[in-house]
Amino acid sequence: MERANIIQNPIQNPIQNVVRHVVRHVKQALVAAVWLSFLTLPIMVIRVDTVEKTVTWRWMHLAYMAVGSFVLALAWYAMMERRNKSQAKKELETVERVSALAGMLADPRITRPLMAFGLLVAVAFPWFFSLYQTNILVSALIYVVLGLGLNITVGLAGLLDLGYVAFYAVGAYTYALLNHHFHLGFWAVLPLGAVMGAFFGILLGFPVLRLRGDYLAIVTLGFGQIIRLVLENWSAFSYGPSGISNIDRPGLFGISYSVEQATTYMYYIMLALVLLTIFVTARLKDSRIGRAWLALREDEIACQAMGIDNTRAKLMAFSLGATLAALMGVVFAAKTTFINPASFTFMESAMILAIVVLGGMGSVLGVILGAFLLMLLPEYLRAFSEYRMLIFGATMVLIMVFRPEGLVRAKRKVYTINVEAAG
Amino acid sequence: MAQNPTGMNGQNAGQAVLSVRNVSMNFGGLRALSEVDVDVRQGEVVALIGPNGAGKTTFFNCITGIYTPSEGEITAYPKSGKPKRADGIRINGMRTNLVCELGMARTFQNIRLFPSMTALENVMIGRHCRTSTGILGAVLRGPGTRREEQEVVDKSFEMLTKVGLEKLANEYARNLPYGAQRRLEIARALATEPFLLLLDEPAAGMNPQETEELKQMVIRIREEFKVSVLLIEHDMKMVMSLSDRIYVMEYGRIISTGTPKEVSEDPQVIRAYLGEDSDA
Amino acid sequence: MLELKHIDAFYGNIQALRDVNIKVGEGEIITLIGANGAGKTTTLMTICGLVPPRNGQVLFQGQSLSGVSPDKVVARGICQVPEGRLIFPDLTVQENLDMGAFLRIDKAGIKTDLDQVFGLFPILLERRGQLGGTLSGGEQQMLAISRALMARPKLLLLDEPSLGLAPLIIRQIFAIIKQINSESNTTIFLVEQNANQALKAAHRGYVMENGRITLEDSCDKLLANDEVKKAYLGL
Amino acid sequence: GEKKDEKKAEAPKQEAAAAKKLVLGVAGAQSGDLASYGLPSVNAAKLVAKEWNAKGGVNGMQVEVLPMDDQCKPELATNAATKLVSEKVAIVIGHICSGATKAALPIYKDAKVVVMSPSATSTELTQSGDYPNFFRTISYDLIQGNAAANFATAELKLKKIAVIHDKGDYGKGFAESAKKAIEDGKAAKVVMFEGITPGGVDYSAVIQKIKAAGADCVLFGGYHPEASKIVTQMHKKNLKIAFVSDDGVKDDTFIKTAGVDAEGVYATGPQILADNAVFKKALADHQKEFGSEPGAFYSQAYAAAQALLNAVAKAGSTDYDKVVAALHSEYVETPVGKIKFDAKGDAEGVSFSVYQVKDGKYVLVK
Amino acid sequence: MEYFLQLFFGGLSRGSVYALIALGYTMVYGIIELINFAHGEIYMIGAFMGLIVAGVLTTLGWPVLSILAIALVVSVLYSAAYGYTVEKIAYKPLRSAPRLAPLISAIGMSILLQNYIMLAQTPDFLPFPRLIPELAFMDAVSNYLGTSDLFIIATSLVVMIALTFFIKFTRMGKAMRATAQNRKMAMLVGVNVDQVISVTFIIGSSLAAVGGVLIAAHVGQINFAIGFLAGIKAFTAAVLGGIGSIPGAVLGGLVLGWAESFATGYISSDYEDVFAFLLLVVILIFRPAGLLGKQRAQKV
Ligand SMILES: Nc1ncnc2c1ncn2[C@@H]1O[C@H](COP(=O)(O)OP(=O)(O)OP(=O)(O)O)[C@@H](O)[C@H]1O
Ligand SMILES: Nc1ncnc2c1ncn2[C@@H]1O[C@H](COP(=O)(O)OP(=O)(O)OP(=O)(O)O)[C@@H](O)[C@H]1O
Ligand SMILES: [Mg+2]
Ligand SMILES: [Mg+2]
Repeated sequence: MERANIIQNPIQNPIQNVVRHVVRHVKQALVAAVWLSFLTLPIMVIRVDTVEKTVTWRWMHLAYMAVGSFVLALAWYAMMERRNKSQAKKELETVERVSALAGMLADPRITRPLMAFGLLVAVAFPWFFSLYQTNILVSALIYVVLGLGLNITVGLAGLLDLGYVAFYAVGAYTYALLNHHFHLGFWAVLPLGAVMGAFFGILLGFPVLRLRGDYLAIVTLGFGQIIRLVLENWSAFSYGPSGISNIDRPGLFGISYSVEQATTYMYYIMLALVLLTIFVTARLKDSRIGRAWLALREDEIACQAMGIDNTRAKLMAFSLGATLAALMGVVFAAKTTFINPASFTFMESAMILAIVVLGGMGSVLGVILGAFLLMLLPEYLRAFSEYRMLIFGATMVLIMVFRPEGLVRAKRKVYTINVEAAG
Repeated sequence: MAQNPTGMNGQNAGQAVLSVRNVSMNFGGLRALSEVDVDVRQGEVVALIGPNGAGKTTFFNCITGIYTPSEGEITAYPKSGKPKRADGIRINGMRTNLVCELGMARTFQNIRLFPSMTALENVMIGRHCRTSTGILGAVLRGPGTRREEQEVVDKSFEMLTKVGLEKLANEYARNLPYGAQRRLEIARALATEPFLLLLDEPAAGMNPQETEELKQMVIRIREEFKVSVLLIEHDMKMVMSLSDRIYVMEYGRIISTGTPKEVSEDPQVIRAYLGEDSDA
Repeated sequence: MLELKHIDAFYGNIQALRDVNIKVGEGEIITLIGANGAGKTTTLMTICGLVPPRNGQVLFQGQSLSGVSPDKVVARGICQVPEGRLIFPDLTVQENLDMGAFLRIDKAGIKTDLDQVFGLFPILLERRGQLGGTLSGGEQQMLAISRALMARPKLLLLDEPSLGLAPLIIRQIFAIIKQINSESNTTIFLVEQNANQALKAAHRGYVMENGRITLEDSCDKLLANDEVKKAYLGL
Repeated sequence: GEKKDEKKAEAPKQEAAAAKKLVLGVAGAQSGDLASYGLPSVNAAKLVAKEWNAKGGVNGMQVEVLPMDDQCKPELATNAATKLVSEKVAIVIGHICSGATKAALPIYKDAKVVVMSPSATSTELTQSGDYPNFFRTISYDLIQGNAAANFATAELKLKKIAVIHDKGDYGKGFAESAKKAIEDGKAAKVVMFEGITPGGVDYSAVIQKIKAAGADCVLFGGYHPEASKIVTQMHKKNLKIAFVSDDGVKDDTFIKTAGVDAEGVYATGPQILADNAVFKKALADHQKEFGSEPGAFYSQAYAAAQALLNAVAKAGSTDYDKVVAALHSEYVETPVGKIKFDAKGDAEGVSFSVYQVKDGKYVLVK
Repeated sequence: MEYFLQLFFGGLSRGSVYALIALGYTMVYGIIELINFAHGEIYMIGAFMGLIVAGVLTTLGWPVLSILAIALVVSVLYSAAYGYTVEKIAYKPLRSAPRLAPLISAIGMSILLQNYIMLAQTPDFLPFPRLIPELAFMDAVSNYLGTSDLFIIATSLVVMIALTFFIKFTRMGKAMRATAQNRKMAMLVGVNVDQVISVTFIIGSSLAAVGGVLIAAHVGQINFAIGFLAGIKAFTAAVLGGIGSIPGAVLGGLVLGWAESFATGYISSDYEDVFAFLLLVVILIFRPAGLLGKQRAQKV
């Protein structure tokens, strides 16, 4: 059916054409609405109480569902058609199709001022917006770095890590415990946290990195769970589920300050860390190591036959990702001033992964957008209160369906050579 | 021998670079290699031929560390290398990347390029084991790193030129025609600065014209880089005119060895492999 | 039997086929030769519906194949030995062959064909229980050809069947091609690099360059054609 | 474009509106797997607000309930807290989990927001004295744990007690307090102290272990879903010993899910006098408004809403000091009794008792 | 010894719960190599459908066994429909997308379905009627095994055997295996790949529904979030046994169940999951394709 759409009869009068399309979409949407209403009927309409043996019928829900799904289905089909068309068009276009926007983004004359402006806005942000806005932005920035870190592991080296949050926990507990027991300050622990992250990355990575694909995924997921469970159960060490509170915020020459000031300060720290991370990842990506990762993703056997030490390259990616996660863990502990194992669940790993994939694997801008979207969307959806997570889940599906490569398609720097000049 | 264009005689070409003694390889009950002895000497082109399923690719896999042979000794004699070991290095079961680092680089029967990297980048991967920038170097990108990167690009491009792919340097590997992909694999292997080049059916999927070009290319490369070549190939025209010596394998055993002429007249080889009216 | 009319096909933005016209008669063996990257494989893919043509039409026994999904094309009696062999790696040799006969229901016929295939390639019988993925390159090629034969197609598309095979086997393969063509009247569309052999086996031939058909003639004439000699026969 | 939208969302209009409106924040898990503990408090707040609004509001201001989800996660709790602070909300019910509460409290404290939790039982929240702005309508781990331990050892005279918890901050906090109380009391022995995996389908292994340990009592810290699974499976494995648990189990849903197996189970909880009119009304209102039984911590949340609104009414404004003073001094009738708050923020006047399931109902034993 | 046997049977019944869910998981994974995070949600929806049917029929006063049968049937039908629809919406458009895209879409779907049930029904735990009648002869061994345990063990074994036969010997089963290994070539031998994938989802979801109803009846309560943990455990079991292997899923489930049971019994239930996951890691290090999984035939 979809294939038939592409071959269109050019002689048709455009109005007729539109009408025909609309009619077809309406028909499709009607079918979909009937199907979805049928599907949701029992769960939307019936509520039972098996103890009191009563049944409540809520027929109105069916009506809402029918109307709602009709509207949604109509939008779905319209969007689907656009998606298929644009894919067909993409096929038609010339070499390395770049959209107008992407083209602009590739031009340094436009990107430089844009970046400068972005930076300016970023720097000025806390002065114009409320504590809340700054606070959630700090959260989002933390996830930007987490996303960039996981992007090294998953996006660059192709190692699916579903337990990434374990390293985040390592960082957070490193700071929390050192601060709690020895009153070490944020700045002292920050590098220590990074070291711990790298250490754990290597420790966990070593035995498992020879596993392939999804087997690696489940083992990392397992490691993530193990670390959380240990933190939960080993109360003598980690204070268990009740967590560690009153963690010090980052010190500022011994000045004491309010929550609002602290958030602003945190914001600037994060801004700097984000810039640093972007710089580091960009450099790595365009280096000998980045190339090896890329090759590793494509064909491991060929890689090894060409003299690349697979284990070493993977370990590097794994522990670099871990280092960044641990670094963020330290920041996180300092920001919330309280941590417990509830922050380090599998869902958190899944969200960070979603940031990377939704944003566009391998793309720095994509990861930033992904982090902002996934972290800020639930916040801005607060107005929808109970429907918030429903909409959130649906958004994730929709973005993936309509932008399977992520919001920003990764454009890696392709090594090219001026053939004429060199030859 | 008219076919031997370099005039380099197999017998006195130099010392051995690879010596394989008594190597066997079992897959479950299947004995894919059985007491194989093969020698390759400096500067030689040695061909390994035999019916399908004889064990030729398996032999390559054993030499390059992809499989560990069940029995036997494989010894390599790298011409340089940091600790120069004239008496050879035992390489059974050595990790594949170390074998490559030692100086034995291969191509694959089923092409294994990095499809979404450009031709140039594919060759640059070959340079990986001859360069050393670490994480810190990559992030700081000091002058040393930049020099190394430049050198990688230059050398890689040079390799592409050697195999005649300079025009296609910026194409993605997946978009290259089949023949170009085969040559790209050779360039990538050359970039690792090997002393022994292992080619697994390089002419498969090429028409006679292209095969001829390929042959010339191998000859040039052998001259220029002073490499030895071990070659698996079913195109007899190419094998006979290119190689100094030939090993014939059947059911995992070497059934015949000698100069192309000797081998092509061996009745056993004719029966098992070439067929009676061998005009191929 | 098969007719390609004004086919244009694309990979993304690369045009692989330009206005290709090919006609195959019932019971014919035709061959398509051309340099690497000429578009031979793509031609076969458009016939099977794996690369739908952007313009033009494929007619099979008078019916259009446009918009017909690949599995339905197979159901109509077209079968392909694809480039790269595409063996099911975790199925045994036997199971791979069974998959070839996926659409058939005549148990007895399948059995005889199986015996016939094992007769053609005894090594496959030896390797019957081995996983397809662990076969040697040549064995896989034999398996791919056998698998296609198991489908008993009306039209058999062969993409470089001689690739990676020993000289002895290559001769055998071309003999088999002629044999199944004459015995079961299977129409054959042969894509080959080994132009010499292919032109000897086939009735008519097409030459493709850069996605265009540049020559079309009977095989004898093509074998005698100077340009063909120079470019494809290596003479 | 993002930045502009934020600017629009940034609402100075809210302040103007706040003059006529009293916003009551309700923070807690309202989505995710712990939603069932947080959503009842939203309902409770809505019902109390409705009641006040019907009477003309608090000091003439209509009460508006503003739910804030934190999924019981510390970082989301800080986001929720800063959101409420940014919206100039002065009184908040929440948070549900102790961890989230601990993360959020510094922010409220800094902004002088009065916070009252219906369910955060971590002892240190009030007893540390760190948070003068924090109150709660539920008794804390130490008290609950002591009460349960005392009951088991002194009243039931049980000697070998297996203390089990669900690894959560609520359950484990309770269990640890109880364990300490038993060990300090010396009348009985803790033969086992272990956490089970919440959400598990099968607890037979731990039950066999309890059996093997020869325990004569299970003291469970956690919520009703796990509790009902454990008692059911205990009975299936013919382990019929006393089961003593906490407020999270003293919930009608427990009796429903555990059915006959619930019979005889003890749970501690605030004493609800049979003739507590507010309690009855709260239940009836919920049934009327939402058509269902209220869930966990509903009474405590209802009480918190009443206490907060009452304090604002008595204080005459939302001024922090006045509200706090009113909370410490003014008694208010709630489903959990007639309460005011002590110097540390814990509810006074909640009499604490032990209940037992008899004939499908919790009845007072002590 | 008695203690050991108790733990053994406890692990057996727990493991067969995991196995029952893992069977559907492993099927879907086997065909499209997608870690289907929404599988747990289909299981949960199956349980809810069972609850609704049981609730309605109980008010009508039907006998328990017929309620169980009808609840199973309706729940299988509906869950299959859900599975089918989820595949059409969230996975099918992503067939040619990068590998991780459907994974994220699956996570999104899982969040969506959880919240849909939470809003349409209730966030609370709901008591699930005891649909599985107690068999009198089981009383003697009730210390080890209950009737519902027996039911679940039997069901997973029957399903395992049926599925193994289905995959091995039926046309559709063959088509599934071919599709799993090489989608393009499967088309070229005449397999309707879309249909095969749909059928796979339908079967996988039906199994989830059977699991949902039986396990809910065994445990006695459900809520919207039960699918998540079940999904993780089933995934772990499937990997442990070797993804794509039907007997592997059952074995993996049982091994996981035993690991947890014995860890609780002899060490501490605090760390039961830690041991389960450690076991997973150790097994995968020594058998990188799981207990019964075949190392993908790879030749270079
Ligand atoms: N991993 C494996 N497991 C089992 N058998 C294998 C494996 N690898 C190769 N074989 C078998 O070993 C034999 C030798 O295979 P090999 O690939 O070395 O043959 P070859 O000489 O390269 O043949 P060709 O010319 O067809 O490529 C074949 O019969 C093959 O089936
Ligand atoms: N998947 C693909 N994506 C992009 N371009 C492709 C793809 N497959 C083939 N091409 C391009 O299409 C053109 C025709 O390729 P095709 O495979 O049909 O050639 P061929 O004649 O079969 O060559 P060969 O003899 O090497 O098999 C080539 O230029 C090739 O680079
Ligand atoms: Mg081979
Ligand atoms: Mg081709």
